[in-house]
Amino acid sequence: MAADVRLCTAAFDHAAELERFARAHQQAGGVVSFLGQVRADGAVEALELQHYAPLTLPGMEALGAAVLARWPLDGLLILHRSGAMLPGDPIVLVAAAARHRRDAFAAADYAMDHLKSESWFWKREKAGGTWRWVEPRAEDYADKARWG
Amino acid sequence: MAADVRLCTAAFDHAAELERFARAHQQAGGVVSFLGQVRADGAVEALELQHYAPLTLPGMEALGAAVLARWPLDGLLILHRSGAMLPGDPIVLVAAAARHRRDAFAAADYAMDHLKSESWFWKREKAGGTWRWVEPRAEDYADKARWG
Amino acid sequence: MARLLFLGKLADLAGGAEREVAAGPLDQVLAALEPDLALALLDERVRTALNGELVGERALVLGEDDELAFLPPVSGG
Amino acid sequence: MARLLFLGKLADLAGGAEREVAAGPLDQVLAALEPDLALALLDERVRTALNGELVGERALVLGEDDELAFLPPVSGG
Repeated sequence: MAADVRLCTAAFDHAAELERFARAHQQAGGVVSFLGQVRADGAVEALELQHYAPLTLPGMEALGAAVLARWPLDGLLILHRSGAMLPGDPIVLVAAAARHRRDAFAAADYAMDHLKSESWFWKREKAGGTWRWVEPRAEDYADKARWG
Repeated sequence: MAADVRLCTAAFDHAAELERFARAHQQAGGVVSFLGQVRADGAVEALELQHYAPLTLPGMEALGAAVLARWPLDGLLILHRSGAMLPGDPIVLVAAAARHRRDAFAAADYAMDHLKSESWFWKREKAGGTWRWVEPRAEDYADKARWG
Repeated sequence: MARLLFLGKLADLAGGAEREVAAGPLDQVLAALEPDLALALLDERVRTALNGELVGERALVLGEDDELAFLPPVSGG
Repeated sequence: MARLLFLGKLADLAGGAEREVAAGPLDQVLAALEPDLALALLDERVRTALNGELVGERALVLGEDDELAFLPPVSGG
């Protein structure tokens, strides 16, 4: 079983994707998902993610393979946007289907920690009419370090 | 903010529920969900969950309040089926929306551990034409004990 | 009369989800049941709820129209 | 000619996402850039990829049509 890993350059429908994923893995008792969306908190007006084609998708695919090697999953989905987004738009969707709940939680958690700190994306936010590049946070590295 | 906690006596549309939840909490950057579905692995033909009205929903509501008290969440959804289900049917959907990803993961994980081991549901499965009550597993108690 | 409710597998053992019994002390009520059912109800892992409220005490007296539910270990999700 | 690619905030500093440069040793290429840009590119947290493959070595010689990408710390998800 291979992971379903996609770099999306246009908006994706997270509910439809998750519905399809859960339906495709009905032999799994549990599906854990993480949806990251552009915060609609009034502060950020737009968000843009940049990727580097030769590295970004191959890196996501390698992450998918690493997650599948580490936990016994029935299915793994990793979708990540690139390009311009507005508040409320989905940025990332990770879903793990497993017979055992704990495996699905750990796999989704691990995938997110590594997407955040290791994937080849660069993010900038527009606030008050001004674009600003988002620096990686120490927290992101710490999250990843939990996995040894 | 109160948790959205429901005891469902008929099938629910997990994708539509999650879509609505994510849309209602767009100020949160992250939404973690757990979907439990009746395993379509060929072994189980049907599943039935029984509840005890005076305790079951109040217990789920108390769990929702406990989760909200423990993590800074923007939203919490807890849906649990009662009644007869077929393979592939959703049993439980938990979703937590938070500004910080780790809070959402921990809250959903905690809610599931406690739903499994503490909520007032009794489950039986039909396999080979015979109904059998499902006994709680030692693993379920161990999962809950992780939270101290 | 009072009513006993049997949840989960206890209903199979009792041959039904509920049973009317004469009001009175619980130990007398149990003594009037089939011995294997009474034994199962006395299992320390079986919780009880009187009129919808959990009760820890087994030295109960069931009044008229009281409802006592027997709750075996749960298995949800 | 060779091509330099600037990802993320490095593109703002360079005034564009890419730049044509004369082929040759990387240190000479960098020496011909604006000093603040060259300094930013030499930051140890900036990784490099030559023709789409990560390279650890900075003592590169850029050949004709080579593409060297400068990758600052990532911030995804």
